[in-house]
Amino acid sequence: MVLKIFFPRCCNSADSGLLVGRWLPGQESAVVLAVIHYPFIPGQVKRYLSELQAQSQVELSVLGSWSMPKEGQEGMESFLKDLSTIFPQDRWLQLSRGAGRRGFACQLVERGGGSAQDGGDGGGDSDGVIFVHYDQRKVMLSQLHPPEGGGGANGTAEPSELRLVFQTVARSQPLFATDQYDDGPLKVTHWQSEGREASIIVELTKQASVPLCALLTWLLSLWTRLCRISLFNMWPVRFVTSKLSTCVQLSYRTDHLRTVSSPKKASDHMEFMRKANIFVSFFVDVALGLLLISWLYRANRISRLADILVPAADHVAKELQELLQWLMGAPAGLKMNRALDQVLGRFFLYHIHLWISYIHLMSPFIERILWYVGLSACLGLTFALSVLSDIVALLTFHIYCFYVYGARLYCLKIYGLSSLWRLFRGKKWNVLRQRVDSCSYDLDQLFIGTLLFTILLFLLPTTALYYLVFTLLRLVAVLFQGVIHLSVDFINSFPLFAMGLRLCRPYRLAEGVKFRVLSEEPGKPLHLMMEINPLKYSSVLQWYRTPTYSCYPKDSWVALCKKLFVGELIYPWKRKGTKTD
Amino acid sequence: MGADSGPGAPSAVPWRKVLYERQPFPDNYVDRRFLEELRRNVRVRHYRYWGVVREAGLVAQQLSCVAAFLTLWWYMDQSQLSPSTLLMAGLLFALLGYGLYEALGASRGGGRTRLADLQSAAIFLAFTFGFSPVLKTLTESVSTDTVYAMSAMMLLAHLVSFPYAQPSPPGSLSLNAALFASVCLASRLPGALHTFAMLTCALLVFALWPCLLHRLRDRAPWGFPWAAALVSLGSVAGLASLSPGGALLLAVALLTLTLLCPLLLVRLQRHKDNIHGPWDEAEIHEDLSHFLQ
Amino acid sequence: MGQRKRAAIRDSLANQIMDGITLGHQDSPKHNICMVSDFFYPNMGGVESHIYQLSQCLIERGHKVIIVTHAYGNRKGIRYLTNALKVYYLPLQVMYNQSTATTCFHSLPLLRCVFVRERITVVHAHSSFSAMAHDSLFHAKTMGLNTVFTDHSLFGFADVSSVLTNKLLTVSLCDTSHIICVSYTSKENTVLRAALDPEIVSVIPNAVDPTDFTPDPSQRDDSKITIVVISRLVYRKGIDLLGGIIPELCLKYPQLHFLIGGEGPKRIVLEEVREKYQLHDRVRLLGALEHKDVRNVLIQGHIFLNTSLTEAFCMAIVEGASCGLQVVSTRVGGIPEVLPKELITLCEPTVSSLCEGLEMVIARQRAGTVPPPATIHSRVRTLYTWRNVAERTEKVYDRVAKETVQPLHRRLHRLQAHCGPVAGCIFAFIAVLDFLFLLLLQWLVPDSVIDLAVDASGPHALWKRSGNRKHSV
Amino acid sequence: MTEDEFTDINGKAISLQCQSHSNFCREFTVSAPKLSLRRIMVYTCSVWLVAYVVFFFTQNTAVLSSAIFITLVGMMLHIHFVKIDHETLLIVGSLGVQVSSSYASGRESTTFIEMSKIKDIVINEAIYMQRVIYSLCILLKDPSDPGAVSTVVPLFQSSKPRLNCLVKVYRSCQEILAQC
Repeated sequence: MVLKIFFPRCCNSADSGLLVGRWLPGQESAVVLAVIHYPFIPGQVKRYLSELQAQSQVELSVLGSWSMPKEGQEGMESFLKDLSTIFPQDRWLQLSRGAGRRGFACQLVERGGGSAQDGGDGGGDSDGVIFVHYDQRKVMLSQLHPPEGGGGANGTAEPSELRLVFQTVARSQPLFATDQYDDGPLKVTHWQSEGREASIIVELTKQASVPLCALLTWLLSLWTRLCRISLFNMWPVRFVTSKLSTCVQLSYRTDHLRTVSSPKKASDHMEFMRKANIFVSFFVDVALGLLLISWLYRANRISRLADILVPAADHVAKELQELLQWLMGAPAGLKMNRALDQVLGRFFLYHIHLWISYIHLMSPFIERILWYVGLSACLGLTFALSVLSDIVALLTFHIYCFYVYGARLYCLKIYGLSSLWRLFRGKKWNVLRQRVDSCSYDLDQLFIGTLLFTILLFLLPTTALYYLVFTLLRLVAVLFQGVIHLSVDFINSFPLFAMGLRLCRPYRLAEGVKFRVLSEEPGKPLHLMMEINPLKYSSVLQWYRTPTYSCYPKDSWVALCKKLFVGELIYPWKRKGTKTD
Repeated sequence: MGADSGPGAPSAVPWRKVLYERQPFPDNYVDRRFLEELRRNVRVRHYRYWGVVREAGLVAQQLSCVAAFLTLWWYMDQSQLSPSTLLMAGLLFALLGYGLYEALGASRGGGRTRLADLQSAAIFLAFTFGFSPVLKTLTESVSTDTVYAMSAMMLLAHLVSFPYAQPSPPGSLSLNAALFASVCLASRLPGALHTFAMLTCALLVFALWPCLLHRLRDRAPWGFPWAAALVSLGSVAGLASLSPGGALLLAVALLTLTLLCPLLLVRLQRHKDNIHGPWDEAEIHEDLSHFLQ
Repeated sequence: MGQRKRAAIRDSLANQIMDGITLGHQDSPKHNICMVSDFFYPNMGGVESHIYQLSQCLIERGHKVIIVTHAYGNRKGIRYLTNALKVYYLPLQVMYNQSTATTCFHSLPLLRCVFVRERITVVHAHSSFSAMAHDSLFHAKTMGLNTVFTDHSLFGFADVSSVLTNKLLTVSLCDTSHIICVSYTSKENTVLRAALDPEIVSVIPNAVDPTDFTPDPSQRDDSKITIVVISRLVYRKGIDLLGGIIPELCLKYPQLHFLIGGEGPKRIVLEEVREKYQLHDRVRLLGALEHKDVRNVLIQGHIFLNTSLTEAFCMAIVEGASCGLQVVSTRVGGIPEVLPKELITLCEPTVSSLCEGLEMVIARQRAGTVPPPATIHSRVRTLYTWRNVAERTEKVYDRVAKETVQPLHRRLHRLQAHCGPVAGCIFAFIAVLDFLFLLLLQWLVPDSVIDLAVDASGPHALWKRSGNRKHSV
Repeated sequence: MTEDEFTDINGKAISLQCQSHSNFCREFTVSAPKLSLRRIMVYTCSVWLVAYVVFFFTQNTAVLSSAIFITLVGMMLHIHFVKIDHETLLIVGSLGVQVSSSYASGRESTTFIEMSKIKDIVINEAIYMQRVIYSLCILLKDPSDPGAVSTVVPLFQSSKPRLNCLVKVYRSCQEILAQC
């Protein structure tokens, strides 16, 4: 069996002393965390260790001795050898570094359970030892992916060796709190954090954030209670709010804020990252929103916008009217049924007429409305975008209506034709067996069926054309809304914080480790350098994307086309679940 | 047992066509009796010329029906025939036919009462009458050529898919195709009443006449050839009043169908070479559907 | 590397390259056989089990056998079955009824790679329904390998589709070295269809594993008489006849029960009959059966009924007889050749004739004059064994290996002379194209670059030898 | 440290470098031939030629500049994402296996698999691009069922060495795996 010793780089040139660390359970490996220098009092060392153990929940122990010969300390080796009797351990490591040499020498002294007999095989076995050097700071701060408890399947199995190493180093943070330059009873070498001053500021912010969070929580609870009033739970209100993307965005943001402002400390890494991501993206969102406001409310842009908006809607209605006139003629030389064409065209024209008068009724108030609505941007850019999407939806309501009428009519025709076509061939749909059976119809059934079939067939092109034109219009509107929704969703879910972390501190998010062979001297133990393998950007996105109500089209393109063909209503930008509840 | 056939010693044991016995012959042994069960032309039927002609008469009379219908439509389109005349004639023929039908049908199977027949007739008339204005405007914007082409296709489909073996009740596809064609044609006529008359006529020709003919063939076999001949002559005569050339063509077609085609069928039977043997898929000759009905 | 699949070539992997000493008997030449068919496990059926059992027995006799088929769903790549039987599941597109699409060319690169790396000497294709089998015959002839074809099915001559398929079969078999049929009727049929010299057609029947089908009279209920039917419920198996037999007999014999195993489009006929005559307690439809369950169903019955309308060999009646059942069957195809007269009652394929035959057997069953199941089993046990099949197939291989494969110009000549002026020329042209494609492939990837595969079975088998070594230790 | 010449499945020469750091730590490097200057020249010249022909007919200088841009970007992408210079397998007994491949641009992508997750290292047959080839694979244990294999990680995927090369690596790996 090969013995693996994880050795911090900072202790490479430490003075002689005791190795403090942990034997990994079930593995032939030891993690060295620090070196306690000579001179020390064994009792104090033991007490210090037990204190640390209570603090950090890591089974720290004295692993062995470390000798770094210098002038004037010739007798040290024999002394260090004797230390094993003071700190009774099953296994006792003796590491020594020759002066001016790169490699270490290692001796493992094993002791049988209870008996004081020395294992004699310690000396020659240096071939079976691997030194894995690691950077204590990076290992301590990095988070191995997939995070614990993240994957359900991995959570049950016992943690692997590397994970144990990472855990041990991360948990023994209290050990690293003692300063090298403190005048304590013990002198310890390990990684030292620098820049205390910055950490003071961090501490202050932490203190300040507590009442802020409390205030936010209170406000939120107030808001939630307001929302729960029974007036808002009535069916029409709920229906409308579930359709308005502003309201959806509002509830979504409320959820976010509640997560961020919860006074509980983040229990694990994922939750912490989630909070940080939400916080950062919220911050960026609001900043962008304020930027928008500062642009919008300067130089009278609002009123100009309002002046543009009404004529635009008017213009759209005019264009639609012209389109309908064109359809009522002989569009593109198509052979339409004149009577039906006239009926449909007049129906839609009347609709547009209604719409125009509605717009004109609204026009004096538009500027006011825009002014107030624009204020919503101070809640964030996403709100502004959602409001824009809603406005577009409201302004294109007539197109939606046309689409629905056209689709329903067309759908009815298609269904009728398909069943009559079966009758035409002398078949029928067997509901019980879910298949087409042959069937002998009566004469009168056949006669009437054929009559209807002929009528429907000759009227189909007219309906289909109306359906086609209005579906295309509808798709344009939907496309525009979809782009807005996508951008809102992007701002909501993009893990800005994690990306920034990956960019500036790549070691914080580790996908794994990689090893480099440091030295190879025959007869000497193998030295490996353990480096952190940072997470790929794509995996960062995958791990830390904030889950949103995703509004991408759920249907495949083929299914969408099929739906369009048979005339089913499509809501490509809406989640399916919202309609049912 | 070996794969090598070699000359092999003439064995005393005769070869048998069985697999369950190990025989002293190689696997690829070819016996004298190889392919002795091969049969040729087992199920060839020998046709009698006049029998085939009689059956072919049905095809000819269906063709003549279509021709007669088209002739009537032409007269209507040219306004040389008033819809009321056609309706009257139709009513007369319908009553006559119904009487004949009832007279021939000794036993009333299937439980259709006179009331049901009356109801069906009422439905036909009501729907046709109600829809005729709609039908009138249906093909307005479609060009005449398209309508003609569609009708021609549909009438052809009617002729192809007509169940000549058992014309009653008329097959769904053939009847529907004929009705579709007649709706297309009728919508070209000058007035709504014309449309109505034409559709009624189509119903008589394509739906009810085959039923009557079938019963005639069943109950009074002697009358069938006469009826067919009568229809054919009538249609040729009607067409002749429109265009003599067309009538000539129709007559030639009818003669080919009834006389020449059967002759060819009987003559060409001699050249048939069909291989049969034990490997053929057995055919189920019995009618197994009675177990399910 | 989408198709990687584990193929546990383990341990002494490299040893076989160093020392190639052959163990085992040297009495007859050993072949490297490649079985090709679209039909193989996990698909179930007669052809599939034929290929599997034959391969197992050939491996036992010391040959190297591999199987090539197309990928089934997720099962693609290379797998090993019992006794180191290596199966290549090649990623070829399935078109219809588990048969691959064919363009005559697209399968050449993969098949060539397989043939070269496995050092194949004989290509044995199965089933005329399998496009892959025909493709492989074509390519093997182009590559100069010996070819054998086994036909498992019968075909008529009457309709258009059979005229076309027969033409294709003529082309495919016209220069195949040897053809195997499963019954004499099948041989006559194949000789006629492909216009072959009957000398190169051998008859080797199918076999059943008699140990799988042992009788167990204790499982059946002697208070009633049970008729077992096990077949796919399709028109060709005469399910319409069965739909007529059931009501006739059930009305006559109140203690008669039917046990029907199998699945297919005609199931609806049986369900309708059952509904109409209220026979739910007496007619049990078991649905699709796995091969291992067949015996458990068979031993519950007294009479085995086969209503097929066409059949080349019919393994089902042998299985039924092996389980000790009285067999009643239609007299179609090769069925009369399969069982001796005392074990089978043959009827014409009509409802009345089948009912007559069944009534006769029922009367005998009641009178107790039928032989006991164990007697029938011992009679059937020795009739058809896979060892015998493998032995006879081996002789075909030996004979084929002695023949030389026709060079290209002779092949083209034969195609033109044998397959008619139009089809002959077309396929001669395709053969030339195939040859050119092969040359192109040989230039792109020379044979020397293709790694020879480690033998899993055969004289140089890695697994067998390691097994032997274990025994000797 | 030894270096041997082998060929890959297409018959091109590759070299296998075995480095034994200690008797339980070995490193295998399979190096593919370097990016040949001639091929780059051929590709670049052909693209430019096409661009010049287009330019000749359209008289639009944007075509030429875009051709230069495309070749430059294409080359960068090629050496950064496509062309793999050498692949390394570092196996350390009782610690794990590290697989890394370094691209022609110097970019390296590394994966380390712990020994506790590895079930075995085998030579596997696979169907690859109308060929059946051998490849060296690491079998990973299924964490829920230690007897089963959950994933197969193929090694030396870009330079596909032939069987004799794989056997050499395989034996070395098995020696180390057998020790622990």
